[in-house]
Amino acid sequence: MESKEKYLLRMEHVSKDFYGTKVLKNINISVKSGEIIGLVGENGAGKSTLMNILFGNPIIHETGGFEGKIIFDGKEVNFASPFDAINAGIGMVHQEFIFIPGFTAIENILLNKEPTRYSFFSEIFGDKLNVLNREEMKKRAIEAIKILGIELNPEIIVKEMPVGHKQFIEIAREIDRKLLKLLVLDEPTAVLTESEADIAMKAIKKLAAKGVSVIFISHRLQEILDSCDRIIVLKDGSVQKELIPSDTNPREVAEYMIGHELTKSIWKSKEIRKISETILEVNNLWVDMPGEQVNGASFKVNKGEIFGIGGLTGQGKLGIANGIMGLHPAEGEVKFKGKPIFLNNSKYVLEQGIAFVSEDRRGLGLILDQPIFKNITFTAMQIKDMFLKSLLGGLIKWSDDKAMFKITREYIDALQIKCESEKQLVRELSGGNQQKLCMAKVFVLQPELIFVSEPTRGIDVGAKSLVLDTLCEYNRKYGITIIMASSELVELRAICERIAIVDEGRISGILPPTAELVEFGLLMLGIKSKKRETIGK
Amino acid sequence: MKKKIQNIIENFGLPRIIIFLFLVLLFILTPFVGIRFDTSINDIIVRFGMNGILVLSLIPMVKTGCGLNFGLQLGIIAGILGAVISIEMEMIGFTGFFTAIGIAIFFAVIFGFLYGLLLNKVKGDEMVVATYVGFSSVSFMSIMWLMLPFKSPNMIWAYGGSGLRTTINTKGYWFHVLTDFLKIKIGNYIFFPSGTILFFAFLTFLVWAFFKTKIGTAMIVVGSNTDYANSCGINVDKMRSISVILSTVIAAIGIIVYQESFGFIQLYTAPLFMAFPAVAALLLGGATVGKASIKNVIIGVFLFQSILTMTPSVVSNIIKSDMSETIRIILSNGMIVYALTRITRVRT
Amino acid sequence: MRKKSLTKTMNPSVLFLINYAVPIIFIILIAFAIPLSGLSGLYFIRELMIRLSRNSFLILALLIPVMAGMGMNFSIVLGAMAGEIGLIFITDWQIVGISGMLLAILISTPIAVLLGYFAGIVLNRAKGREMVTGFMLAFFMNGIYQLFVLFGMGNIIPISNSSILLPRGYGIRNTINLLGIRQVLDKLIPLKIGDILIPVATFLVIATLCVFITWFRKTKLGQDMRTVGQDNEVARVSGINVENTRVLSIVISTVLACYGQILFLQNIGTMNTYQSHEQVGVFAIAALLVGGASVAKANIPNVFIGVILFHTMFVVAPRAGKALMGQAQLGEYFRVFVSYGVIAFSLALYAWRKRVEKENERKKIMNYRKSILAK
Amino acid sequence: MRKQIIIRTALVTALILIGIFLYVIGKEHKVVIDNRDISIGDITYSASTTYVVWVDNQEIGVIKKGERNAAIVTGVSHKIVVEEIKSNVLTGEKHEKRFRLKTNESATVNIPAIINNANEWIDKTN
Repeated sequence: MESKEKYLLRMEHVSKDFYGTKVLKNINISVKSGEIIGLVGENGAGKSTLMNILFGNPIIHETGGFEGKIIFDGKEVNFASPFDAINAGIGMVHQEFIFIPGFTAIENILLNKEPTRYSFFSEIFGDKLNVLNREEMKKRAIEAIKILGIELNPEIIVKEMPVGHKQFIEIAREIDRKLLKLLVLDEPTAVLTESEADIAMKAIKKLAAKGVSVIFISHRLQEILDSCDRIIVLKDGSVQKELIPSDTNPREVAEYMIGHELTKSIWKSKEIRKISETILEVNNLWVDMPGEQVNGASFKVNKGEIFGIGGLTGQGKLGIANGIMGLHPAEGEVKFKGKPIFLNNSKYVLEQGIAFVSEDRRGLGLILDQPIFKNITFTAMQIKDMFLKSLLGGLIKWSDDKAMFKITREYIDALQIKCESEKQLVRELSGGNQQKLCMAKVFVLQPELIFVSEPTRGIDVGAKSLVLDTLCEYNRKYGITIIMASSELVELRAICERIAIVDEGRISGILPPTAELVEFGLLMLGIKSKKRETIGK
Repeated sequence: MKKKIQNIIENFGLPRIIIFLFLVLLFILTPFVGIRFDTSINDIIVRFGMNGILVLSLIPMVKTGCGLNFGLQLGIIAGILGAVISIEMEMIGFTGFFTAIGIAIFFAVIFGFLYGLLLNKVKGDEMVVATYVGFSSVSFMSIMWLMLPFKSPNMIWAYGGSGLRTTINTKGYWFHVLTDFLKIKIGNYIFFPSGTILFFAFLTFLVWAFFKTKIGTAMIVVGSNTDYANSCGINVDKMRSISVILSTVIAAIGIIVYQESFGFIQLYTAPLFMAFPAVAALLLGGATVGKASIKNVIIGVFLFQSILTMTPSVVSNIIKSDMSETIRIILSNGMIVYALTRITRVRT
Repeated sequence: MRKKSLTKTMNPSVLFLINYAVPIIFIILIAFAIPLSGLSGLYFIRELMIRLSRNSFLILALLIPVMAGMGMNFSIVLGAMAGEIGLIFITDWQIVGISGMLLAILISTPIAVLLGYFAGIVLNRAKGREMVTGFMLAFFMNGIYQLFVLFGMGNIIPISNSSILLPRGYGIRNTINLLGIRQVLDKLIPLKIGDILIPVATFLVIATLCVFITWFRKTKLGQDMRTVGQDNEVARVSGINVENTRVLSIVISTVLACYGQILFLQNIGTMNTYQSHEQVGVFAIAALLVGGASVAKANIPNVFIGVILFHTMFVVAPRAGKALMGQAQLGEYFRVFVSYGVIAFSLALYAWRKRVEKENERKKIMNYRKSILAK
Repeated sequence: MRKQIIIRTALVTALILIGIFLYVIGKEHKVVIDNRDISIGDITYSASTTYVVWVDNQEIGVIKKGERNAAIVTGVSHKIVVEEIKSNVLTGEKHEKRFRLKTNESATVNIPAIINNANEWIDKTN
């Protein structure tokens, strides 16, 4: 054990719970000056909560603070706001761009920390009336860019820069802080090409060589292995393992991250059905869904199967369904039952017999301020002309409330939706019951294929299994093909016959549910082994 | 108990309660300042019938999330066109009235269609664009009233000059055809304009019924949650267009009923600010920028017209000067500002 | 069928035409109207000179909120009201000349600051709908102004000069004669070229304001406003007090509008107590938009181009209407139509372009991704 | 910080002072000019001829015997000049007087008193 004084940051026994749920358990992390720490972990492993605690994000205080100690630069700290953290010398580069597109690189790098020159009016109206010192701004921006080691004209308006350069602006902004001691990088390379990522990594190493410590969060395992001094693996809110890159390999990291399992498989179904007929064929699909972009995904789904799509958050597993359903701009070739279907047209896709249970239940799955029976029947009424009475020889299509009530009651019983009556407002239902409602809404349409996205997110355990069981039941009973995207590998492996893993917007491999857990992990982390056997080509 | 009261206040809305109490106070004061109670009631009922349909016309657009129709004047212009053309055609009585409505609907559909196209292009900024579309259409029509070749001596300036008069009398054509239809007289001072009220009720029923049909339902979906509507395959722009056309048509009918009851067709700049009182009445009835119902229309028109009728007479009698205009400005515009600052941004 | 992409690649000359549609239409209109009106060049220059000196200041007051992303500030009417209150007081006290005008400015400044602060807070509560709210707020405050001036003055606020009071003993008359300060600034530095009087001092004041605005853009506060104007959220996470900055922009605009109105009325020489301010916002905004500004971008040249184009139209329209149709009234209506129409058209054009640009931006990023990832 | 408070207070004070100053120098006063007989104490000065009057270098006009005229003046210190006129020709005989007016004061001046250099040629009223 080295002496404690050498550490720039020590987080000791840090624990945190949100409304009774422990999300961080007794975390101990130390960072030396000039050290690059790789922080890896699945979604929900606690990476972001940990960083929020470090930065004094208001969410932490609003939910009752945290346990444990943070010692930064020799002093115990508990930042009240991110600005305090920044003032203490901690910088953060976010995954999404935070800058003003219409400003020049200089203005963005020095955003709200512009050097100023004295002006007389500031005596009366305050410092805000000092004049910007443009020359000084330019000098500092150039300095920061120089450290990054890239060619970048600081006078260019950021909007007109190549996308790859935009990320550098943010890194440069943090570098510019004179007292920067610790830099947290949250997936900084996600939008960069390989060569750009290389430059960025080089810049980060240069920075570390100057004594700045770096916490590097990335899901690109190779990058982490190549550039970090130490790797900390988080799992389920605790530090699973600390590794030294030279002593480990991707497989080991993935194992620590995803975990071992004792039994080989948790697959529920007894038989592997023999299915050969293709119902959906997707070729080179591109979807422009913010935060879930799909970059040329291709796969085939067989008729009657339950097909799983897994992967880390933000890698595009949700984009596939949203793109095909016409909810976000999509390009590519999609064939349903051998026939090409038009993209970007929700109505057409619904009419073909494809339906969607969205991950955004409250946003686009339901109308919260309308009663249950309307929510269940709206789509069917619009797409299939159900629940309508024809008046005056078909001139007027009058809504048939009785038929609506009838079918609503059927589904309330079938899916065990807990509610006062079919007229209750959806807003008042629990998350699990809302999810069931979303499914009922889709079943009413009697589709041949259903996309289901994150069906168990945010609902309690009992409802979870009921939702999954219902999906299985409808699949078996009516032969509905189901394509389920989920962040929970466990549930994918419990009910899917094949599981595709998405990484950076593409299918990185398709595995059977019985495959080893670490195989899934490696696919998610972008480690592709040519030898690895995948099924279903 | 306390919670219950709080609930009632929340449901009914504080401004409405204040205005309601104020109204009660005014009614109590009437005998003391020497105003006849029954004539006041009569005024309110007549004004209710006059203005009800104009306020009702706002409903379809609010329901599809197009916001408050500050471009109501477009419908009014269609209505005026219908009215003046029917007079030009020398149509009298109910024939004239319904001819006016028929022609007005024709124009309203065309205007509404174009207006809808425009509003679909400016999603999120509908209200401010609508305001100026309303204003500019009124001023454009001012030019037209001067230039259109109307011939009827009852409408053009008596002393040479071309163009229509600023006010045209509907007497001799279809003045009070609705008001006097099945009119019930109660005592000397009160009469109940059954025709107007029935006509308002009929249109209200039509609007209610429309929202029970497939298209109507789709429109409600669009207004409640655009993303949901998209995911149901509903053509959002089309539904919005239909609602704009519908609003414009109802407004056109509304102004004809107004003229029928009022006795005059007001041209040129008169319709310029007609959207604001209608919007204010709806908001006073409890509507918000994103949500409105027929209940809001009825409560709103009643409260708003009562205030407008009662305040001037009572207050002027107390302070011996006419504050009605000032009160109207503060009340109606204040209500709109209040509503605009309270809304959460509608999803786009 | 729902169109998801607007992939029309904008060719630069088409883009230019769309961006400057309003000024281009105006130039064409004027080119037709000037010969029709049959006005002499000299008359024309004199009129333009007056209108430039009279209106520029008010329009310049609009620039700062645009910078802060709050669009066209329809609530400058509040500033105009503050200025008028100042003028009422100096008329009552019989303070004349330049000192009267300065005193009016001094009195109305705190009122304008207060009103601007109030407007700023209201507009902050209506984010995304600043323009329609500002517009309604102007109407609402007009009611309050009436209450104050028509019922409060002479009652609660002592007014001694009976010549500005209504015969009933309280409330201000419909028109107030501002003889005491009539054109005091315009004639402060006398300069006549031929027949035309040049209001040198007024132009100096306007020039000072231009310098101020240019300087203000370079201050930290100016930079903050630009940041807030471009992106509220980014501004907030980088530590800028967004709400405060927005309120300040409205306060500055309101105060400038107040001075602008005083400047305007000293040129006119009479004040319509209840109407002078009503159309201030509409005309100023229409002029600025005619000058090629948009809801998101407005600069000093826009102001002057706007005044020249818009007011040329104002001068020639009634004459042209008369020549064309034999009715001056037609021209009157036409210029009102143009003012409203310009605003409607520009706002609609801007809202539409904003959407197209957003889509294009996304498209660009998507194409970039495709180009680097599709191998 | 303290410096700022001092500067701001000074500024506000200065503005208030400027306001008062502007009020004083911009205030209008009415000056009535009489060409009438006047008795001050025991002495009576009688008006006998016609005069041209200038106030603050501004010509007020011709005031005949027994008539009065008024001038509106601005500010504090003022100058009045009277010159006799005979058969439409100025005689060149000028009399000049200076006077100061407080805020809210108006004044009546008497030409015969001025001509005779009487002490109480001006009567100031609030």
